[in-house]
Amino acid sequence: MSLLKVDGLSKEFGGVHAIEDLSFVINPGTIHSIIGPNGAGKTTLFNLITAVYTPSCGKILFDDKDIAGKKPYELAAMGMSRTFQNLQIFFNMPAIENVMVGHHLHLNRRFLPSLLRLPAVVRRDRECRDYCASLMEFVGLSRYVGADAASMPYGALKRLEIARALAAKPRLLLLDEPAAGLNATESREIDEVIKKVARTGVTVVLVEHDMKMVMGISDAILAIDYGRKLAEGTPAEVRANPAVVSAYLGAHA
Amino acid sequence: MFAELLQYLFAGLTSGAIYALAGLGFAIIYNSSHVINFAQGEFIMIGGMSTAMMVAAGVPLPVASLLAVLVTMLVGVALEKFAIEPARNADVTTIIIITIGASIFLRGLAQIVWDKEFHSLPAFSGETPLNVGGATLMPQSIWVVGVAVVVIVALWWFFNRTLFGKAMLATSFNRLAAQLMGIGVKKVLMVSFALSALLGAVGGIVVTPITFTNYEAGIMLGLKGFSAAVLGGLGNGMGAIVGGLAVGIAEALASGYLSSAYKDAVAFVIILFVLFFLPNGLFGKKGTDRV
Amino acid sequence: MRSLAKWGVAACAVVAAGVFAGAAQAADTIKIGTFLSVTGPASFLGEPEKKTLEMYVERLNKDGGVKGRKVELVHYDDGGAPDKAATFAKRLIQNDNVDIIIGGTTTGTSMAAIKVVEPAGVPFISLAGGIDIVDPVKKWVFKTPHTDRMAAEKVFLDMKKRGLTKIAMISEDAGFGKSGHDQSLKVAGIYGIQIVADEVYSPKDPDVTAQLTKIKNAAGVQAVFNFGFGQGPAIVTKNYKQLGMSLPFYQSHGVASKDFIKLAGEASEGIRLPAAGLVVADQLAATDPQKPVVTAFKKEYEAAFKSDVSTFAGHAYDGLQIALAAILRAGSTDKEKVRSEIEKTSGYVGTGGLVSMSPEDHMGLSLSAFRMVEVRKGDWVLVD
Amino acid sequence: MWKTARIGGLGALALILVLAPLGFPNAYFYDIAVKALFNAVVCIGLNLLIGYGGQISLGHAGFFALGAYGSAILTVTYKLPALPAMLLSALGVGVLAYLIGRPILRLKGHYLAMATLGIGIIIHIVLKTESGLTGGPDGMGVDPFSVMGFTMMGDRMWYWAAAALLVLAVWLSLNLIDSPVGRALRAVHGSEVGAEVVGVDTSSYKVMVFVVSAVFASLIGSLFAHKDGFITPDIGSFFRSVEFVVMVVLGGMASTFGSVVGAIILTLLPQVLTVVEDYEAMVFGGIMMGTMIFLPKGLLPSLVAGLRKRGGAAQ
Repeated sequence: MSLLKVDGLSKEFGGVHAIEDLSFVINPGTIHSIIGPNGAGKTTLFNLITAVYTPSCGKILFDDKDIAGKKPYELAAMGMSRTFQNLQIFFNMPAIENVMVGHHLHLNRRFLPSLLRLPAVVRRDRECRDYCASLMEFVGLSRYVGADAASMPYGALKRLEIARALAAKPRLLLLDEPAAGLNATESREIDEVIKKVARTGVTVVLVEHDMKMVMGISDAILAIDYGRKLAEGTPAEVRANPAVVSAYLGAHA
Repeated sequence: MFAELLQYLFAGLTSGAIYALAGLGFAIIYNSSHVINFAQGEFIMIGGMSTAMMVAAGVPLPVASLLAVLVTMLVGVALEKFAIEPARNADVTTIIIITIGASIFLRGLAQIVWDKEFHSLPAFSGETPLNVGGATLMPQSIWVVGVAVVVIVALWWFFNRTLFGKAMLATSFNRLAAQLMGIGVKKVLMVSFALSALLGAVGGIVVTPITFTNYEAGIMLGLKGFSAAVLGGLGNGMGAIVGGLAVGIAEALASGYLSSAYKDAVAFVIILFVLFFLPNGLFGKKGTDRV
Repeated sequence: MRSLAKWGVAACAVVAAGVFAGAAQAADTIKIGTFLSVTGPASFLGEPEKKTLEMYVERLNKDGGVKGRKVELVHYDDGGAPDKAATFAKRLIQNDNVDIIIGGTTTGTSMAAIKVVEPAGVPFISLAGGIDIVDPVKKWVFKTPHTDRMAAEKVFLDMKKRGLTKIAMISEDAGFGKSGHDQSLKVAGIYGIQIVADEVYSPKDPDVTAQLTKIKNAAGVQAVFNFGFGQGPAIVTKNYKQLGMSLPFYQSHGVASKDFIKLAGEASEGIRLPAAGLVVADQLAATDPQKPVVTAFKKEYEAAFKSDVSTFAGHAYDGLQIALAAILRAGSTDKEKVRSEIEKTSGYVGTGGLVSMSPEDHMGLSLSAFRMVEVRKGDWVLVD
Repeated sequence: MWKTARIGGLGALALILVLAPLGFPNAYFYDIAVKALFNAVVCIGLNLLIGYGGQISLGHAGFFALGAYGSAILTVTYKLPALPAMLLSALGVGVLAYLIGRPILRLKGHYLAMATLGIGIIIHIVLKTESGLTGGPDGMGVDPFSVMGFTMMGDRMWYWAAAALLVLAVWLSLNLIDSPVGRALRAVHGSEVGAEVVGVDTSSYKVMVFVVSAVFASLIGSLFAHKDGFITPDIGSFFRSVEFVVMVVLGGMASTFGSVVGAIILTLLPQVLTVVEDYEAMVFGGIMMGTMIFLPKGLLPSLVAGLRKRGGAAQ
């Protein structure tokens, strides 16, 4: 059974096809990477899967359920969570609270208990804070537990988004270029974090430019260009695919 | 029946052209800085008041107009230099409060420098109404519409045909990139304030024979101008014109066919309705958040 | 933290300096409190009112005050906001310990202040037109201007004389016009006037031809009556002319100042309106008891401020004179005594007319205080 | 950290409120104080929307006025007791805010400013025009506030009521902010899409806080009507809406105590500025501009940051 099934997906922006007739399947428990040159439509694809954008046509099934008409927060409740290429950090909040927002679905969200600060809410919040601190530790941010998000360096913010996404306890985690803008050491560390996440049983979908990283950690790779599928398969298969090679050579030439 | 409708349209045209001129000023500043300048109405007031006061003191109208435009531009540049520029990186709401503070300040200043009475200017081309299809229109209304048209053409030329104008547009799209290309963002900001002050002053002068002016005249014009600019889509000059005319005509038709007591409310309901379907106004760029 | 405290103390000192400024005066001065709409939409009413009070208080003190007691004027600007007016009334009474209050440019500000003045028991002379201020009679509240109802009555009387019975109303939707409009509807029937069209406009509308077109096309309209003040009526007047409307056109007393004629220009020719004797001071008959009063006031005001006198300035003048006369008669500033003396004001000839108050009438003006004037050749001409 | 700020702040506020009357020589001071505290409560609600939720409303005086008129009409015309009238008005305003909020809170920035401004002005126009119900522009009288035979009379009594209400409002606001609901709200301000993808129903939270802030304004509007005894549509004008926003921003966005400071300062300022007479508007506008230029984060946050900096330097 597949966790995510994309079928004949297309997205147009003012007549331009960002994604065109794309179909693929993601199985549970894998690390799945999506690669492609700049402007190939990777981020658009993420935005479609997470319902930030609405498809022009095609279908997306998460857990065999059609997500058409669902809002991103509803998908989050179904077990899908993500990070962003352009950081979407809550800069007006402390780092730990960024992660705590991620845990939102698992807290008492009713208005009155919050307003009256009922003991149960306070207790649960304290547990949540501890849990989120442990998540920050998990992604290697233990020294930022008391920090304000606005004061953290870029690399740390990337991990903060991962911690926030994990706090939602997703089954499917989509990471949009988690290593972009990071130096080699930081990239390696992120690499480790992703593997650790996958080991906990979370299915990871990755958009990434860092080929070394992609080839190293992926179970499967989907290569796209101009919104269309170029190749699909294991890292070795995709690496050997002539279309992929030429797209990359072309893009880099 | 038709004459009646035509008369309503003329009434709307007169008010609408005034709102459009006010709205254009908002559009220019928004375009280059993404600042909404709530003191825009005060530019109009200063233009009208200083002209009226000088004319009353015996200065010929053309000279008085020119001086008034200069005075208003000076105020605009000073506002940018001393109030907007130092707060350039502040939050949108903070800047809104600064410009509202500026509008209160300028009103306070005007009531001291001048007075609290209403002032007028003679109509530029007399007060004999023109008869068109059984409806009447004052020549001054045509002046207002004409000035609005000239201004929009001039602005179009400036933003699309001159290097500096293009630079200003570029700044509005991407401040950093503009800076990298050697465009002085500060200069662009200052010019945009000077420009919209100029526009305000010109507007103030042409509308004074119709609406009169006093130190508080800018309040209403500021509000309607903002409405016009938002309805048209912020930062879009043509949008501001269309928005202004739409508000003016909606008000006139509402007082003609519905209820004059609720004409302003009708105009706002229409704006709300438009925003409901077009959250970026009639001609606003439909931005997709890039995430 | 210490600097915070320092700032706090400094801030308190500033507040106290501002607020106590009035409180530390010699005890035997007569303190007259006033709150007026010197800014805001009614500023061109409030401004002359304030100037008048200041000028006459200063003059009074130069001449030795009231029975040797200096008069002190404590003024606040309410900006036309009723809740601010109420607060300032409270400040005048509680903090400045004024003996009497003259003020309240608009009906709204006056009504709000009444809520403060009545329980505190301080004589209050309002300068606003609304009939609600003195009807029903409130123990401590008086007013000097004619009511809007009287203005409507005077206009309807004139219409009736000219045989005009079906009229259209166009009124401003702010306080003065709205209240005038409502009063007009109430009394129209008494004079056999039928209102067949009824339109409103906002004080700052640039154009009201739409409303006037509707009136123009309404069947059977014989005259038009505009209730409003400020620039609105001038715009209505210009638009009236623009549409080529030639029906008899009436304005309210709200435009009884030269400024209106200046703004509306030629379009104002032939307009009729009820006004106090003040605006036609030099045309009053030599035998008219009002003549010396209004001529003198007009001369003094125009000499002092180099601008045309307005009836609003006259309201303030009348208020001050009535108050001072009452204090003189009472022989003290005891509030109850002053109040009952104001109530006994009788035969006072002011700029607004002959004032004779009573426990049942805290305004004391009759319809005869209004004159019907018409604009001819850019000036007011007395027609009735 | 949070805990000390909460309890320390609330305690300090309560202490100041208790001690302040020692410096009040007469009823006028109480009157001003009550108005300041009323405004503070409205601003606390508005701050939840603007400062924490990152939305804007230039029409909140409209809700304030609806609360005031709701109470006035229900008690004077329909002879309802004051408390149910107040709650009923608040309920009505809450429902209205919900119905309006759903569509307009999709708008962003200046477009939202325009929409809320429009709502405020429409409310103002209705109050002005429907004079049969509201007394028109010249306003209507309102009876004193009484509950079960006990009548609120005099500025002193109102002061203690307003002070208690403010402490309650601050407490509720602090509670809300530091709760799952409040965090979600702040996250909406930080990044809507960021909040959305981890399960925050952003549009519902925006509507919720809009409703809450409108209800705050309505409740205070009701009390204000009873206290002043006379209301005009003026209390719902655009300028009043702006005044509320200025209080929030000047005091410091996303700072509950900042809103209190802002409301108090802006209520007192016109009373102090009477000394400059004709220059009042100029000075007032100048202070507004100056504060925002030099302390763009608002008075309280800037002050706290300044103290922290100095404290840090001293260590």
